[in-house]
Amino acid sequence: MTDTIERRVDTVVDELLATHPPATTSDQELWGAQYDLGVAWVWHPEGFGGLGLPRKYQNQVNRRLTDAGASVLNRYQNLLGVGMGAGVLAAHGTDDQKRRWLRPMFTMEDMWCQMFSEPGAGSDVAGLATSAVRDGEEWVVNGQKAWTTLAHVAKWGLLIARTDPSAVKHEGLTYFVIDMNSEGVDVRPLYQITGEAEFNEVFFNDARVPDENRIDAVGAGWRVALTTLMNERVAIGGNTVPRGSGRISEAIDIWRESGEDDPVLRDELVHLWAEVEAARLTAIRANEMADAGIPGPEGSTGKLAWASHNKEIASFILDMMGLDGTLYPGGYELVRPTSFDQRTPQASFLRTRANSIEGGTSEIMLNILAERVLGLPSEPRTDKGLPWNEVPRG
Amino acid sequence: MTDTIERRVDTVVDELLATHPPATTSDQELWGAQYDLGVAWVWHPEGFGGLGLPRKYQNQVNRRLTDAGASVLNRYQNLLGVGMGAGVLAAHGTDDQKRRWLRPMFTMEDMWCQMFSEPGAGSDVAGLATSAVRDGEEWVVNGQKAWTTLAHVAKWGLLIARTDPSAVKHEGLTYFVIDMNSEGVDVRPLYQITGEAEFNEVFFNDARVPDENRIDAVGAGWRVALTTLMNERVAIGGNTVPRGSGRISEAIDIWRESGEDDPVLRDELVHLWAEVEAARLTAIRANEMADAGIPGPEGSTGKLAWASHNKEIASFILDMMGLDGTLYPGGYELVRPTSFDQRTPQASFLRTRANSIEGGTSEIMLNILAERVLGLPSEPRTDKGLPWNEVPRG
Amino acid sequence: MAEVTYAPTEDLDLIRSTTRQFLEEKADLGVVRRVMMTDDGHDRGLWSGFSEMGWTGLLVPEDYGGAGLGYLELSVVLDEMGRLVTPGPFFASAVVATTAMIELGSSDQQERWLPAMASGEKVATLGVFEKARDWGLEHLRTSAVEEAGVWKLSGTKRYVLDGHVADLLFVVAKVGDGLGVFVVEADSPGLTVSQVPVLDPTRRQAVVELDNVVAAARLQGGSSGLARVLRLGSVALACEQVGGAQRVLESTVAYARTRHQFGRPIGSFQAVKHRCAEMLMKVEHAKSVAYHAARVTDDLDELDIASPLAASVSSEAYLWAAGESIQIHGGIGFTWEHEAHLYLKRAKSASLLLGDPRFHRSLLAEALSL
Amino acid sequence: MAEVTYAPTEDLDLIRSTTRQFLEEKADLGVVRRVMMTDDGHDRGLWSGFSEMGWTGLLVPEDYGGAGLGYLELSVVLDEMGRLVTPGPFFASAVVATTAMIELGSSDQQERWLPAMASGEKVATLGVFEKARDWGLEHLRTSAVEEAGVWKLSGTKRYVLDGHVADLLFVVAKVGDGLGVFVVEADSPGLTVSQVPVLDPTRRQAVVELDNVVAAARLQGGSSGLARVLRLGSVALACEQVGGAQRVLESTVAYARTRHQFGRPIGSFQAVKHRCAEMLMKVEHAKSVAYHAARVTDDLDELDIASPLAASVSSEAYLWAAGESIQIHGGIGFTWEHEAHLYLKRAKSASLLLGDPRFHRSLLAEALSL
Repeated sequence: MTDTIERRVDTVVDELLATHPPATTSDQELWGAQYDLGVAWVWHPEGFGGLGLPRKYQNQVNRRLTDAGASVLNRYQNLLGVGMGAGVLAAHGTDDQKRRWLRPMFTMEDMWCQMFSEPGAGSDVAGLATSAVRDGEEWVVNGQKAWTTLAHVAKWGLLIARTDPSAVKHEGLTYFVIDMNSEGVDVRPLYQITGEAEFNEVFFNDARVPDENRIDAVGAGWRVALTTLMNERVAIGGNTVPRGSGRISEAIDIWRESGEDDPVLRDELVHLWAEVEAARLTAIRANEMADAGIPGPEGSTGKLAWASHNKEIASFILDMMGLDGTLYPGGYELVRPTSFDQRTPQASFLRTRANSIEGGTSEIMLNILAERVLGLPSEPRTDKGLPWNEVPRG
Repeated sequence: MTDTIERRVDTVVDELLATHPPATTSDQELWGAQYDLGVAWVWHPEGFGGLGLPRKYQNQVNRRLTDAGASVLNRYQNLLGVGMGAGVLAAHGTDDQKRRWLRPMFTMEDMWCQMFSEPGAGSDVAGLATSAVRDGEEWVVNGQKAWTTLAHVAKWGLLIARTDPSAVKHEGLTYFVIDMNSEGVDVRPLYQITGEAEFNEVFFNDARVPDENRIDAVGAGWRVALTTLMNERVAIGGNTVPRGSGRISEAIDIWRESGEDDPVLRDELVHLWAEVEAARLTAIRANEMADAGIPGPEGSTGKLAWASHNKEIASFILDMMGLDGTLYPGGYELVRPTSFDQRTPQASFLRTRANSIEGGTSEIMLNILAERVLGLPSEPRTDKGLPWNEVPRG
Repeated sequence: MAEVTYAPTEDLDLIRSTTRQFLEEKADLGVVRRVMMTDDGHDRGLWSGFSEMGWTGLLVPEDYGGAGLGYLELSVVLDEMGRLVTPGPFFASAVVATTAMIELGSSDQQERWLPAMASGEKVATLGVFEKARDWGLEHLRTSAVEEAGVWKLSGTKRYVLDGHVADLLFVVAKVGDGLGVFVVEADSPGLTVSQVPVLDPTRRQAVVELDNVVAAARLQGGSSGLARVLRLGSVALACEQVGGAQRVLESTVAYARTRHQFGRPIGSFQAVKHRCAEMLMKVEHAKSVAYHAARVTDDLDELDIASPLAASVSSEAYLWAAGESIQIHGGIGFTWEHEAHLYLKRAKSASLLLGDPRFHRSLLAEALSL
Repeated sequence: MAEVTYAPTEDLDLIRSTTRQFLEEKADLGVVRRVMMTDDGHDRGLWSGFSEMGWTGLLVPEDYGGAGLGYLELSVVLDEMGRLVTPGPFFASAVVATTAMIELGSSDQQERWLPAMASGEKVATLGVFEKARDWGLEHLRTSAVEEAGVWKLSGTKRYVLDGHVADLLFVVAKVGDGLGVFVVEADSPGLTVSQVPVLDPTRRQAVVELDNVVAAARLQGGSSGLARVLRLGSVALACEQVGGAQRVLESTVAYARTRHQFGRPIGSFQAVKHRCAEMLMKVEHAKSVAYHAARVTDDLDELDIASPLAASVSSEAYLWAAGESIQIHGGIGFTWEHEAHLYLKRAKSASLLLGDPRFHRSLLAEALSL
């Protein structure tokens, strides 16, 4: 059975590579053909970039394309589209919407961004105050979003807005796709403590969205948003990497280069290495258990551990560097960075502070672990059932 | 002004020592005379062991008595009486009650104990379920108290009991002094994780207390109890000691004896020493500020720091001892200990676990610091205003 | 490193369920408390039960009457035993001493001693440590000299697990500059074994004095072989520790769910709730390193990493969890009647028996050449 | 050790209130941000304001135009400056360099240089470190040789605080096996000073290269005198750190009181509330050690304990508080616009400038002969 599917996938990929040899085909062309042949998202229905196959076969496709020298960068460079938006459209979009948006998304003709958080980047949905008011066949959007990556290059934005302030906070939300170039949409860089603007703020001033761009029902916004949130959290921490990779490898390199042999530093370094390795093995074990159908708590522990380890290691690295840790090569510039791969240890020390905030604060992750995994009771909720516009905010 | 008082105190002490030379006087006799002369608790009114002077002059008295070779052990051996009970009686007792109890308390003819906590040793007053029901001129007590020191030798017990289950939890309590030898009072040792029974459980089975033994009004029990609680918490941690004394000195002795020179252990030891010293200096500074009339947070930080340092150091000591830390000289015996001065490091490791629970858990102490000192809002209270018998318990 | 899988197989699940069932029926905490208060801390009835279950011979090759299973299977049994702080010489005899004989014994020696050890008829233990923090065995003084073909041992071994109930002592002694492991029968002249009181009364210790004691045999291999035995022992101990840690987590969470303060279950307060979540995370991490180590015992290089990794992480996680469990339980957790102290004592003791976490991290540093 | 009192006197309260008022008017965080983004990070207007307040000469004896005050008074000014992460060379010049000249300068040298330093006319700094973790000065290479009565220096000094705006550099160099401290005028031939970008843009650094530079003078005293200067510098830095830590505590608590999530102020959640309480405790502890150290600077033996104690405890408390402050603020605390990062950068940098907490603990271990 599996074999037949694998063979079928191989045949399709063979055809793709035969008709569009990577060497002589532009990425965009190849991605278009990949979509048309249904191996963009193999689990999507036919006609929408898929073949209705189990998700895992996508790895086979990607592996073969990479081996053949074809680019799969669209999955990363247009992450919020290919990685998240596509999932939302597949799960909640109409066929028209899928037809309209999926292909140019996959070919990277259209870049996508996601506009969920708002200033103060709260953990509480009640923090979402951006409003959308119906006006005939359109919605009029006002408000402000924050922490949106790629908004300055995106053509389309996934937007969650409050359409019924008198409903309880989760229910008054609706999900839209907004044209980022439309009137009244203003994207500004959001500078962070490194001076870089990795993210944007987006201001809506009577921006208009046609109702046909609404995803799923009015008031269904939260349910739709969860689809993306979940993908986001699993994306962080949960994935398995080789031993000693990531930030701990930086620490070890610096230790070796420095020629340090201070026993106190060594014990701390090994301590950190051990904790990271324990978390790494936990992720591997959890994935295996998941494959074996035994659900585990790893989803949240991974993100928690990843965040605290990153922060500890980044700070410890500066200690190992001693007075060099007080320098800041390159200095501070308020700029939109082009790449983050080459952050200095000092910049990483600053950047990692956000790891325990972005994609779910560690406090929220602990709540999730305690309540969903351990079954501990939730806090008494003073805002339960309150209409959103009566919940104390600020 | 001060000088006149000092001189007056000196004169009284001179008289006491002249009429009752410590060398030839029994402790009890001397204490009796000390009471009669008003230098037992100088801040008490005359006739009740005091002279109505500021509290601080008691130190002068004690110093002079100690110098003269007189014993002040009653302050420690009958701590719950002389240290706490006396305060309660002075603040809330009738003159008859003071006349009846204070002198034999001070002379140690009568030992005292305090019965506040109940099984589960909760932080919540709602945990107090021991009831006292009025029957003519008597009260009938039923229930169980826990964590009471000296109950097995005490003649009198300070008892807080619930006299109105339908009142909100703080208001239905009344304070009594109960004869520990009366019918229906059963004192049993409460064995702790060291095997020692430092504390007792006290069971009340229709035990009777005459109404004349009630302290302050019916329903005023909580207010009265606070008087003792406060004394208790200040007693722990708040007092100032010489540098490097206490548990950290044990750690340093063991380090030196062991001849260890492991740099990792050394750094941890110095780290602990530094934290303890910082807490010690904080206590000194806070006392000074208090004397200068500048109130500080120290009361609670002292107890918090004391508890966590004790636990950390006691555990670290066993690490320094290595495999000797896995031994337990003397073994476990279920006994009522006679003295705690000579606990082994291993026994201390076990005993210190309670430091962050007894006299206010660290969690409660953090709440107090945050709410009373930093002015942070309290948790939403689901039990506010509920009659005690409707508050979920267990 | 060979491909390792962590998802439990049907076989392992079966071992776990039968082990748990047996222990809950025959060795629940009530039994543990009874045995814990006996003079020698060793219940023969329970021991023969272990033998009937095939645990005493779990590691022993079938040729010598054992089950011929490995550390993977053993890890599950130890996990369950840690869960109920099972008392007695299982770890000393069926794990450490048996491992020593399997790793270092000649086929003749194995044939001579393993069957009795497998059946549980003879309890064995390894006498290795002498000084309190000499887990690296750099300052051993007990020495062996060969006279006319027989080895004679003199010196004092401390911290010998269950030495007071052992029929066989495998004694580590200096041979010239190297080390040797010698088999000593408990009834040998010149041998004095005295039990000493210990922090964890479910795992006893003895001091073993040897005055010119004639060894029954010398096992093969010296320091390196012995080091491997200790690495394996640390793996086994880690598996036992995670069982205890898991139980501590469960009992703490159960208490936090039901115990009310201020009209709410205490588990609804973040001070308690978040600590329970951290406990879960630490316990999961400890399981991961212990289970991993139990799966790579045949890979010498990987074992040098996996063993100290498991030992240091599991020791810290278990001790922290056992301590926080008492805090969350409050006063009741400080009483002799409550189970919490059994786990605190086991956790602290286990974190020192074969090396404290710092020592294991120093081994790890070596293995990683840091 | 002499009797020490901690309760602030009227004089100290006055210094504090005038300092706070001046800084809040002339150097609030808006000003700090502006200066922080300038090329040299040194605002002359602000500097002359410091001079008018008498701060640049606070430690300088009255004979040389200073206020003739001590570390006790200085500690209050630094406390307030730490509170507003005051930028510029105050710490480098008015504290460390001035202390060096007072401790090591002859009366002639003091008469020659202190007045200009006291008035703020000349900015001075101490060039001491060369290698990243050589806080113990065991691997210095910069050397001084005497030729015909003049000292010539060659080598490279790194991490020189505000060296790029200094008129006077007090350079530590090897003299044979010992160390000497030399006065070098900024315009000396062979001297190259280049600013380097730093983590904490409110306190700049330069690399100072010396190629046969003629020193204007050699100060008295060698390693031990220099060690005392660094001890005193650490005390001063600790006082500055507690000021920053206190501000972090206050802003964090204020935010936790007003910021709502889930219909409640976040400060009502124990996860936040208890961390604020821990922050209070750590800050109080840091104040205690810093204030203590500032009061015992004349007691040499006690200073050897009090200085590393203050440095290690204050550094850890400040860094922890600054980090947790960002966590409690959430996303907003990660923005450039918010003040939180100013304190995080100052805290991390200060925890390394004169030795990391481990180094200071090693000094403490020596002082306690542990």
